[in-house]
Amino acid sequence: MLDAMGASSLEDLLRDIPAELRLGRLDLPEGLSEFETLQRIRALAGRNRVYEDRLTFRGAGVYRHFLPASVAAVMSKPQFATAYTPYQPEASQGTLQAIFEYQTAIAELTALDVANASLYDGATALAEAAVMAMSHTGRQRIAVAPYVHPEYLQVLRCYADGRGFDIVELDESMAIGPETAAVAFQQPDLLGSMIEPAGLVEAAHGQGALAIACVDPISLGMITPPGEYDADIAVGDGQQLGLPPSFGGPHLGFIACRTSLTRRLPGRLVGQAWDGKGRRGFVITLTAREQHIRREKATSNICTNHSLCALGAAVYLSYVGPDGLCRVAEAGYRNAHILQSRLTALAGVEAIRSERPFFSEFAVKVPDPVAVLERLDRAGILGGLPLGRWYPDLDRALLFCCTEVNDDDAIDQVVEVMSQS
Amino acid sequence: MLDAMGASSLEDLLRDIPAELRLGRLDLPEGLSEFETLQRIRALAGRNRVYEDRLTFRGAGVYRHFLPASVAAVMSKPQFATAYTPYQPEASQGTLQAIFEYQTAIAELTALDVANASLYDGATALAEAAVMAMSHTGRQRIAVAPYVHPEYLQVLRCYADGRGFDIVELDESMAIGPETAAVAFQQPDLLGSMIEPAGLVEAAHGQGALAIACVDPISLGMITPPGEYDADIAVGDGQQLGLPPSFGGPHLGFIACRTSLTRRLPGRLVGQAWDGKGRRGFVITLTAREQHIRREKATSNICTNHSLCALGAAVYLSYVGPDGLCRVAEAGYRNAHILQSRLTALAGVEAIRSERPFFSEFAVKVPDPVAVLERLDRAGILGGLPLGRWYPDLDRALLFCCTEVNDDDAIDQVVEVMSQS
Amino acid sequence: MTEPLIFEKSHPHLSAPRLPAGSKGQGEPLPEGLRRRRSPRLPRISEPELMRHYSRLAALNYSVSEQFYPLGSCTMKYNPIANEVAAALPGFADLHPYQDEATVQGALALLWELERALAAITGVDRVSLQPAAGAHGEWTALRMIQAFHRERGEQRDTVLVPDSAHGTNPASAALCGLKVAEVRSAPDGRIDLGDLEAKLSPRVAALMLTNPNTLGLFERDIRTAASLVHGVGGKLYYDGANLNALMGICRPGDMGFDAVHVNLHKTFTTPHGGGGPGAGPVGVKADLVPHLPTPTVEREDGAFRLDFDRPASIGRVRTFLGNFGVLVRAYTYILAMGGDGLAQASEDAVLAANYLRKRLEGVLELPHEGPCMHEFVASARGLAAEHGVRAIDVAKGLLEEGYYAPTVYFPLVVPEALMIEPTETESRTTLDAFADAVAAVVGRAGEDPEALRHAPHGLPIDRMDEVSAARRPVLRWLPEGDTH
Amino acid sequence: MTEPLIFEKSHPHLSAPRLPAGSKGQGEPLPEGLRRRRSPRLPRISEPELMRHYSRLAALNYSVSEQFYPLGSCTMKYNPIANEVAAALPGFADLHPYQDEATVQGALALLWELERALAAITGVDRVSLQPAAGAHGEWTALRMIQAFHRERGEQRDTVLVPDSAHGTNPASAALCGLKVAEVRSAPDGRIDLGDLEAKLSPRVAALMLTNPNTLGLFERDIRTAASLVHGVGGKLYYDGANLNALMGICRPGDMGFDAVHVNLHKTFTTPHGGGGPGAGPVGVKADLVPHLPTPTVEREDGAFRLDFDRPASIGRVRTFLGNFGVLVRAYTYILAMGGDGLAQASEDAVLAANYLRKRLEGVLELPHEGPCMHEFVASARGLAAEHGVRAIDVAKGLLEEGYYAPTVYFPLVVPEALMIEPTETESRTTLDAFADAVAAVVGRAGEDPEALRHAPHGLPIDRMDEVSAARRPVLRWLPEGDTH
Ligand SMILES: Cc1ncc(COP(=O)(O)O)c(C=O)c1O
Ligand SMILES: Cc1ncc(COP(=O)(O)O)c(C=O)c1O
Repeated sequence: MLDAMGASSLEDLLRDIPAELRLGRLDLPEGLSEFETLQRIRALAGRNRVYEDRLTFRGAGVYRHFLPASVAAVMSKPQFATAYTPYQPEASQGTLQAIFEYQTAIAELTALDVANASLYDGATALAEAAVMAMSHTGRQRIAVAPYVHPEYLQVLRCYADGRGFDIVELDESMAIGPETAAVAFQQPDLLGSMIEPAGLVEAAHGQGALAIACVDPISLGMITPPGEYDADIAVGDGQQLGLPPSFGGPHLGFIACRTSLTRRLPGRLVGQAWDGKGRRGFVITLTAREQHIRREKATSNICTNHSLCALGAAVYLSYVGPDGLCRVAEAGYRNAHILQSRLTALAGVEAIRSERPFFSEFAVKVPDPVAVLERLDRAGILGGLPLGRWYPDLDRALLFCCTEVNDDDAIDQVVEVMSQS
Repeated sequence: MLDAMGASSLEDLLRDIPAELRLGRLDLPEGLSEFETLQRIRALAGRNRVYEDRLTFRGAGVYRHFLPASVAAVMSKPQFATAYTPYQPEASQGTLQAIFEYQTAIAELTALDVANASLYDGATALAEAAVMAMSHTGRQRIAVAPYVHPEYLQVLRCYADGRGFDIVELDESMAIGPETAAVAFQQPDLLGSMIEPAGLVEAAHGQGALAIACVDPISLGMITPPGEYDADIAVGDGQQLGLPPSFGGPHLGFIACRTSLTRRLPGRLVGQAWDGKGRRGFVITLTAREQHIRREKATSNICTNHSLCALGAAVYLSYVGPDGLCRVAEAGYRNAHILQSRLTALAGVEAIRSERPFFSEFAVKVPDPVAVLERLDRAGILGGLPLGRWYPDLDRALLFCCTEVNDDDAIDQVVEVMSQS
Repeated sequence: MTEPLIFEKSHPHLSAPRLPAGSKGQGEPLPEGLRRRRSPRLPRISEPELMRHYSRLAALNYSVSEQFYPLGSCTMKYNPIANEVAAALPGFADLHPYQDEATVQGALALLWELERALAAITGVDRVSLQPAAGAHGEWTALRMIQAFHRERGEQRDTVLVPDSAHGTNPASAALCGLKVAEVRSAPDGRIDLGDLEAKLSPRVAALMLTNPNTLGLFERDIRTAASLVHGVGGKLYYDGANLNALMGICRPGDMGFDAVHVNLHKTFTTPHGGGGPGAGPVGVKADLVPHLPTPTVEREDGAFRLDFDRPASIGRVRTFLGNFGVLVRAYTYILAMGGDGLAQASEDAVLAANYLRKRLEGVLELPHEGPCMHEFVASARGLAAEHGVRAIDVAKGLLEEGYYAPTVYFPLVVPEALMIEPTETESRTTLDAFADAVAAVVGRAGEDPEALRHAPHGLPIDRMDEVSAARRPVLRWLPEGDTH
Repeated sequence: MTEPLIFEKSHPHLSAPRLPAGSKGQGEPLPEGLRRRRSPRLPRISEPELMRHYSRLAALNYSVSEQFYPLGSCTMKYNPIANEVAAALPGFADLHPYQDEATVQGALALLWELERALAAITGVDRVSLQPAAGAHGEWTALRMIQAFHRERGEQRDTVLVPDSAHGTNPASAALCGLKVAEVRSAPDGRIDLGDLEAKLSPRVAALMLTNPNTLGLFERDIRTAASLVHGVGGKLYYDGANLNALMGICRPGDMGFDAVHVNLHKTFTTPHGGGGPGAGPVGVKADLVPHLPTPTVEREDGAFRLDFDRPASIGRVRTFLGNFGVLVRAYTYILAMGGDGLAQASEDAVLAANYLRKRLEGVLELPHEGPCMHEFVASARGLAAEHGVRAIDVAKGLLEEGYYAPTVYFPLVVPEALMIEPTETESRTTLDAFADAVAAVVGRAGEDPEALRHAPHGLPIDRMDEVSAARRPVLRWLPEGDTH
């Protein structure tokens, strides 16, 4: 090729790079065959402990669920996986239609009007919702209800620190005022408890603030969705919709809102369009919100989002369908309630906040969480998450989680181990 | 649907089935969700012991090799995996071209003129070759050289018993006569030894018989192929060309021959053709040999063959290319020779047939094969195959196999364990 | 849209990919004279180009993953993804067939359980999972029947085969060195009992039959046929290609069949792979059990073992234990469906076929009275006579409409046959759309038959000149200017 | 060729698939008032139909798996299959992020090793793997720079961004509450040092730059620019979208950059997924290290642990440890390529771009002098003036020829820009064929500009009416007749 272009050498093509910048040698080992590469990678994978689905009782943001094989099969189709953002609609209808379908499914789940094409994760979705609320209201304060996932809160703070807005934590006194841009809450909250969102929403709206609901998408198969209690924006993490835990990512953040907020949404939006022959198709639309058009005036800086994960979520929701989703939610609910009542019947295990209804997670106090977890671990069980990592006052609490993949045997095993204290 | 077709019930549609034949209930458990199904299946898989590639030293027909990830990726493409035999060429060019390319690759490997679209496995390929030879020569006897794979011989006998032909085993006296339809031999033979095919071929041709070579396709990257020593038909098993061991199948049988024998080939053949617009394409051709046209006069009864495996083999051969194939063969050869010389240097380990060159398998005698294998097993090593299962006189022999996936460490480990006797 | 051959994309100077190199030690050199003289002309191509080549080839195929595939007799139903997940598990895919039995108990258990499930479905006593496909199963069964007769010292050299039978049936008989005598179909499409009786004799080794037959009709008189054949000492062999009509409804074993093959790549959703691999397990009644291929899987005290000590066995029909990966897929399907699901599948298959048949009444000629079972055969005889549009032209017209074609010109007893099998995994929406497409093609036959005779257009290629292709066959690529 | 929406294929009476049901016990009922009132209108569809739907949708996409995808700035190189195998290993895919550190040593080791590899490639001291994409990385880096300045009590509210920069750069600055000042490009396409100097002040927090810049040109004066910015106390931020030109050739860290983001979904072959997920690790020099997001991965006595105790950290930029599955893919690629392979890749990328650029000389306007690095920008200005054929029309013409389109109208500094990045994984054959296709399209611009303005035809759809789509946006399906 060099010949064909009349260049004497590769060096010739690199002549714009000052000599003092040229690197002698990249300080990395030599390349490997695919076989050796995967041998190395498998060795790393082999140094991790994988708990069986049914014996996993830990959630707190990432959950073991039944992952229909069809989800991975669709996500791994090269025509989806190796396409870029669908800039050219004529050559990208596959991605565009799939995202349009995803947007529809999320709007249905949340009972809101419109959803975007995806964000990075639940936490950044919450942060983006806060930014939306601030632009919409022209106010600078976000009030956050108790027991929002601590990592979500940390991310929200990081966005707030940069952009310059306040985060206040709502205590019982409900400090919502005319400077509040939005009230944000998590339903069910981190401890698995179901809060009463209607009151928060009303309080927010009473002050001209928006209400942001951070929700568990599986729970929405069964429990009241944000649109039904009048929230303005719903966000959440989509990992539960068919995506493997994968040590925390990639998953996806979803965001949905009322029509009136559409033009404040961050990121891609896919809309319906028609061609000259009257054929329906789909395009990226309302781009005048986006960074490539609006640059510093954009609603967000997001460009690459989590499109393939959104595809996976859409496949999952279509696989289970409305009744299936409800059954998944109910199975987790049932399992959790059975486990909770059996555990709290054990000597030394104390219910926490037992006055509140909960969905599929619940916290219990035990005399020695470390010892309990060790015993569970020896039985192959990933027990509840020690909450002391975030809440010093809950340093004896474990947050247990159930989903549809835990079964009676697994529940028996947990109870058995925990009764041996 | 019943309504739409004016049937009163499903029973109505089943009315041709005599009542006494109707089954009350199928005696099988109720169906399971995909999750539970795979849980059951995984439990079965979990009850098998998988040896690491590098620690596998057993072959004898099925080998651990480096399997390029691209092979499985292509084979799992639904457009290949879920198509039928390519009866309609306009809608099947993918399969047809891939098979045409496979045929070319096999012809090149064997240095013969033409290869078919695949057969079930190496053993049935050998039997089909014998049938070809009988039809071609009008003779009823197949002479088989020593140390052809015993299972191949058993399959050949099963075909012979039905169709009514004789199998004679060639001893040193070379009993090839005017009633011999073909001489069949394996190169390298079951013990891994390289035989001298030229003499056998000459002897066969001298009596008007055909010469059938049963070959190891990896070895052909390096050693003389059947076409170069004038064999008429080459057969073999394609597992080594990118397919996983899979407890013995599905793999594929390949068969190649001289042009003069083309019309005696069993099974599908894909040929080049042209459409009205002058575009090149591919079609199933020379079907006048096949069962669906010729019925009892067909060259074989085969219909469904091993098309997807042939596709996999073609991908493998394209991935490694000619130099890569040679390097794979050389690595196996080198490993085996190093291991053999180190093992036979150990006290109590005796070389077998050390006068013969060998390729990548070799047999050694040990005082107590069962004990040796147990010790190897405890070190995670799948040791050589005990040959006593087939050859009473070799009841202390183990057939070791090396491929490119064994490395110095693995070889050291085997030697280490075997020196502890 | 065509794609160059991979050989035409080869870069002569491209080096091989990085490969595992094995020992770093020095081995012996290959002795003189053993090295191949000419390197095989395999392509030299990078992984990116390799993958793109096959991605593009894949896009040239119709497949059941994208198109309705109403190919009669082929049961092109949906292939569940879970099957693929199962077969790829390292605990199966990485097993060596000669591992010690103690290390493969899960695999043997799977074979044992699958054998029992297939026996329950077909109504036989034991099943061999060794045969690699339907035809292989046919031949295996005939070999067992042959062994049975031989053991009794009987000279039976004839196999009866209906004129509507699949080509593999007579071919399998011939491969056993047996003669084939054809039994006529009666006008209602079923076996002509009179002709059957006429052809019976003590030389008859077996009658090969599929039920429902290749016309999709249930052989009502199967019990009579069975006792006639049994009466002369012959055996009944069941071609299982059409089992998808019957699961949980009735069983070949109960009809009087002595040997039964099953196509796992049809009824049991293992992917057809563009022509295999499949698997053709053979089930037999007790008196044929001693002749089953070696080895069988046996359970003793909860452990599984292979039994090689079977003196009356016909021996081996292939290496190792059959197409294990295919067997894993089929068993996964059976577990997921369960007895209830399999019965539902067959009922739905019959329903779908009858629905589609009804939709095509008046569109195509339906030479036999319904109801049909899981498939039916239409005829383009009228179109051929009136417009010169033959079955193949209808088939090509359907390709243009985005459907794979029905099986054409089979069975041989129906002129201009179009054999249609929708399967239970297609929705009514799809069946309706397909029926409309057939009607549209038939309409075109009247309006512009010439165009249809040159269909399809718009596919990757048009109709191929198959006659020239067979006359001067080019069965492999050769480099430009090279003749060898 | 279009496919109905999955909602339009829903069968109202189809029941849900079998699903794991959990405990067989009776739990408590959901308290009154918590149950959702209206069931979400998700589709009810069988697995076969589901899979066919997505198979058909997939077939409507162009992707690098089937088409050359010369999308400038996007580095659409081949995505090795091995990456996918690696990420799917249960030892990675099934890990919970809150498992005890002792049970995830392999995962932490991988993160640790990947961090070191990226640091070696970019020439920085530490790397955070947390950011989820390039833009997220930009913002993370700016947040760190902001923290750095704040810690020193400095009031720096301005970020300098070249006029050729990607839109995410100013948008990320804005999301940090920083003002954006644009720096002009000089006529040679590189940053105008005079304008840079003019805009420098003690309020400057950072200069954001990519090198090679978005015109594919190496910023020769980068060291001067760096010392100018450093001179006023500002930091230099490197947008890593164009790193594919430089691996093993030179390093942003050596050029004077203080913070560097890397797009694993570009340079490091993780698939782009139709718009993500990607990963945008950020590397920094020592003085920014205290501000890295929490947690970092540390090694102590051969064991790996997460360090949450980082008082000067900006905190978290997302949950857990980043897009771990993407990180696994990237590290797999790095291991396979090695130092030698990565350097070769960048060299080949530069070679391919220059070769293609050469081939397009005289075909398209090339406003800047070469050599280019891994990409270059052409202009359709002439075609627009002469024939009214704009960059978008050329792009659509290329779609018709079976290629994805170059990036159009970016960077903004080139009118009618066509930004072309071939990558190292394309063969010369492909580059030649593409160059011919461009020439053909340009030829058509002269012969029949009107047709080109309506291109493409023959794709699943023609040009869409995007203006109406934005005016009355329909962003979700609703059932017939339903308005909510
Ligand atoms: C009726 C019938 N019998 C036998 C066969 C042969 O089965 P196989 O192709 O699996 O060998 C077929 C396959 O098409 C068939 O339709
Ligand atoms: C130059 C440049 N900078 C930044 C980005 C943003 O990266 P991402 O899409 O990963 O957020 C891109 C992506 O297109 C780019 O090309």
